[in-house]
Amino acid sequence: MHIAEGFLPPAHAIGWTIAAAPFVVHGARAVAKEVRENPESTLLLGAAGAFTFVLSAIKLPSITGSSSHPTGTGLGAVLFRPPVMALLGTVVLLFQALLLAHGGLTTLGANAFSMAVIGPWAGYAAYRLVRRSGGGLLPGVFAAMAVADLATYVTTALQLAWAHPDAASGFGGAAAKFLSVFAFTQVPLAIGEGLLGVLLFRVLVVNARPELERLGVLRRTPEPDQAPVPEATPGAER
Amino acid sequence: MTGLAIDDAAWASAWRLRSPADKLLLSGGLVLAALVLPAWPGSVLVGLAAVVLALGPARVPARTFGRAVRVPLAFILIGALTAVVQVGDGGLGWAPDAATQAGGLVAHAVAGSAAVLLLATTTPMSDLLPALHRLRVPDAVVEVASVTYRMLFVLLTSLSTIREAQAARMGHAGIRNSYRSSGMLAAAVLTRSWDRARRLSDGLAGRGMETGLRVLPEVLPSSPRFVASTLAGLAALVTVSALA
Amino acid sequence: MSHRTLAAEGVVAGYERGARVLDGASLTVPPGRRLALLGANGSGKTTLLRCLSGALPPTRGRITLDGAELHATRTGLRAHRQAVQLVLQDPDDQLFSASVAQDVSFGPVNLGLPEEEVRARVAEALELLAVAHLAGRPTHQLSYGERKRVAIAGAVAMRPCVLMLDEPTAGLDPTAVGEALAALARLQEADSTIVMSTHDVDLALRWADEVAVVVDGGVVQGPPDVVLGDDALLARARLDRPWALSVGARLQALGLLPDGALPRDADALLAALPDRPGVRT
Amino acid sequence: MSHRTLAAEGVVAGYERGARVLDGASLTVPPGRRLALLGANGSGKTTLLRCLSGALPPTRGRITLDGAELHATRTGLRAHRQAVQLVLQDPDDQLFSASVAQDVSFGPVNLGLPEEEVRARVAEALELLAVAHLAGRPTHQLSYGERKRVAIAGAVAMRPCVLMLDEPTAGLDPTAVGEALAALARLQEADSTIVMSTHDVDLALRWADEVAVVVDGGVVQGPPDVVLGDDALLARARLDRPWALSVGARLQALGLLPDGALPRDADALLAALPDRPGVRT
Repeated sequence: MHIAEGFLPPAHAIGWTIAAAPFVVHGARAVAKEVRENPESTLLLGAAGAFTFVLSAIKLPSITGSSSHPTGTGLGAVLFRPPVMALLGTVVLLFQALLLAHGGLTTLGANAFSMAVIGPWAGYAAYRLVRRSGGGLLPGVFAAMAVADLATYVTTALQLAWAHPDAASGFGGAAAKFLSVFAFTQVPLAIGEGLLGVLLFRVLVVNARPELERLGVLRRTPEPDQAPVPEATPGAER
Repeated sequence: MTGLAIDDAAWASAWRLRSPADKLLLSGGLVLAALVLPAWPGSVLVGLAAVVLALGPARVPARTFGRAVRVPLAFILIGALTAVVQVGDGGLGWAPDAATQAGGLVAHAVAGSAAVLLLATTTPMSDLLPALHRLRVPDAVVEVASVTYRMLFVLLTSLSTIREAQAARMGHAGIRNSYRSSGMLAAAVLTRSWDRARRLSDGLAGRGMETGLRVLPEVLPSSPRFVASTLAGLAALVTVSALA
Repeated sequence: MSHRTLAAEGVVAGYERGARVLDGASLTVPPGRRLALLGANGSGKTTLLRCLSGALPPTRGRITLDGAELHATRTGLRAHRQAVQLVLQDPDDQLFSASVAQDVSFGPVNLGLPEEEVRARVAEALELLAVAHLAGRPTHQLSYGERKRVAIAGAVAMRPCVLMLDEPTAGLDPTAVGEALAALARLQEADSTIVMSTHDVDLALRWADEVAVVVDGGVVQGPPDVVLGDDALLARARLDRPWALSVGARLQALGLLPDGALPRDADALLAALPDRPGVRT
Repeated sequence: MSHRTLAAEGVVAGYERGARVLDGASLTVPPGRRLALLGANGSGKTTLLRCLSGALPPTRGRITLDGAELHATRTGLRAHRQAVQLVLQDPDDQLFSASVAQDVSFGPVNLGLPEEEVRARVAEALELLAVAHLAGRPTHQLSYGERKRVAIAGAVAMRPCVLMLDEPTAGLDPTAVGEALAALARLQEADSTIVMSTHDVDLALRWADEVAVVVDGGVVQGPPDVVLGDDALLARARLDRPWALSVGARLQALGLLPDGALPRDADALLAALPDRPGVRT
């Protein structure tokens, strides 16, 4: 759920841009530092951005009949950490605005604040909480993705309510309206996305264990189940 | 076949070789005008200008433009409707000036969206990203975004092909199957993205990549006439709106 | 797996760079036989296969199975996919499960079959493709040729009447091509109809009972030696003439080969040639 | 672009399924000529090319250029890459930019050349590969064959002395293969040494000045008709004998072809055969 171009008054558009900026700048610095130390990570980060964009093109059937698309910010937060997601998420929002007509340019700040900042941080917090309280990887991923989605949707609804307060009951009434209108699509989506994350990780832990270890999602297994393969042998011929 | 219609239009647009800065000035000006000028006649004129320019001189296919404008429409209509419903003590009702308010909101949003779309359908992403560099975005970020742009088409192709292969084996018959398949699909595309990145970094190392993805910048010179007409047009828009 | 007749009638589908890819293509897949679908890159082979498999609904024209038109509804596609399976060119687009056996079971599980039935089908498919020894291996550890055969096994486990393969030999070395063709021969004995797309005219001549050339948005279908001997058609289709036909025709003219059908590959040609000079006149 | 001699000496490299891929491979690339590197899938063709290009430092043995050993240091690799370029099989592994012209400029820019020089090289490379008309098109709208040629242009713009191509014809139809070979011929005229890996023995026989077969971790190198006529070697390497050699040898024995070198493809064979019976004895 992206706020469309022109839907926020100028003061709000500017305000949210200022609010999101420190997080995005922090993410940009983190990315620049990573790339300086490790030039190949340009390609890995670009791939991560492309995946986040493409993930939102997966259609999730929902129980209510309408289908919706995952946001992927919770997954990104688990895999790449929230600071990096603040930047990648903003890049993806820019791409969505210009390649898909989802969202807008003056509303980019507001959308970045809800989807690239609040969503990933809330999702990551939920993930850490579940993991620290002894929950496994899969419950953690479910929590991360569902919470990231819910947090994004709640933030967006509040942003809209603030911009367009109810004529009679002000911000509170408007918040109730926006929260309930978009709940029809967003609450099932959050659950659906959490499930998707679980299914995805079930495949990933088998097929991409080394990558998950490199990203710190899985701890390195002391005794690998296959014969040790030296680093420099990706030369599988095709 | 996984081409994105807006992207295809941008590459085929008659304005493809115009300076991105010129187009940014025009679209940016229109976006701001749509936002700050009164809905009538400001937003309406902005919307008209964006549509006429896109379909006229920029020769964007009307079908592509029309479809793209429709994308945010559901959000705009539901959002505007929600905004003007009033929650009072006696339940729901219309806000006092509901029609005007909703009309204004829709006009601002549709005009703004059309103005953004004018930029999107005439300027490929790869022309816009170098502009970020001039806005003092770090090179590393611009390069990451460029790789994202190139790779998303590779991954979109994988996504649609794998999904088709799953559907052929009944992977999307019924909600249960479909969820299971979507999880596998996402995992396959994610591992594919890592594999792609690793192989691309091997491939580029062979071409001498050491610090960054530096390439020869494309020279798209600014047109003084285009800039002058843009400024004149925007001024006219503001004047008409102020007089009305 | 009884024989059923799959056909395309006047199919218009696909747009690329402003032109229709297929523009009135008609094709009848001969039941129980081997059809090679030939065409240059971009000619529309894959588009036609996708239409035949139900993945791409044609803009105009129709796809029929035993004369009944395929409708792109949920139930229509469901029935069609049980009868017709398409194996894509890149096996990585088709393998998405963790292990080989799991991947091959994907289709049968989705069909809602009972567990023993799924097991039986997986075992049978792995056996037919000679990859049973790989069952427990993760798919990403397989070689390219192995992955190709596992991808075919995944389609075979659906027990289709018509199995279509997009460029099954592309990227394989001669030995792997031989193994793939042997597997397809076993499948055909198991009562399937097989369609293979390729741009290798020599392979098509050697393998197929019938060939179809996709050219200028349409299809020209017929016996291999007739269609692949039509130089005008081949030039339009941007294909070469199979060497065996060119060389064979000359040797027939020289009286070195008996009249009638020409040999289709090097082995057959050598067998038909005399061993010593002057034996035949 | 003067001729330089690239060689591998006793190279040990790559591990797959617990075994060494290359185990003492030696190869000398003949300067100014066309070398076809043959081998089955998984034989180590790509590993050898990666060693020769400097991408993969061998565990043992050495890579030399005009006798000087390549050291895997930053400066050593930089100098090597100016002389030796490898084009990978999958063009998407090498194309990172959305714009064709910008992608081709990447190598020359990395060489630190001045802007006009970069522009000139990009224009020249696009011209040589016959893709100048694609310069303004986005990479993601190109067909597979077009992307392959743009990837080659990216390497050519580096003006390497030795250009190596991993399976440049894989997945291309006959016409596209012809175009690719024509582009390689133009390059060789422009004074390059060209190495092409393939498992198409017929293509190797037709195209190469010299062939090298990668087998059992080593390399056997020699003239095409000798190496590709060695049935024991081909069997070990899981390759077929080129049909032109088999058929040609028989026709020579039948007295239909003159003694000496055998024709290398169908056109040459037909030209060498008599038109009517009984002309030659």
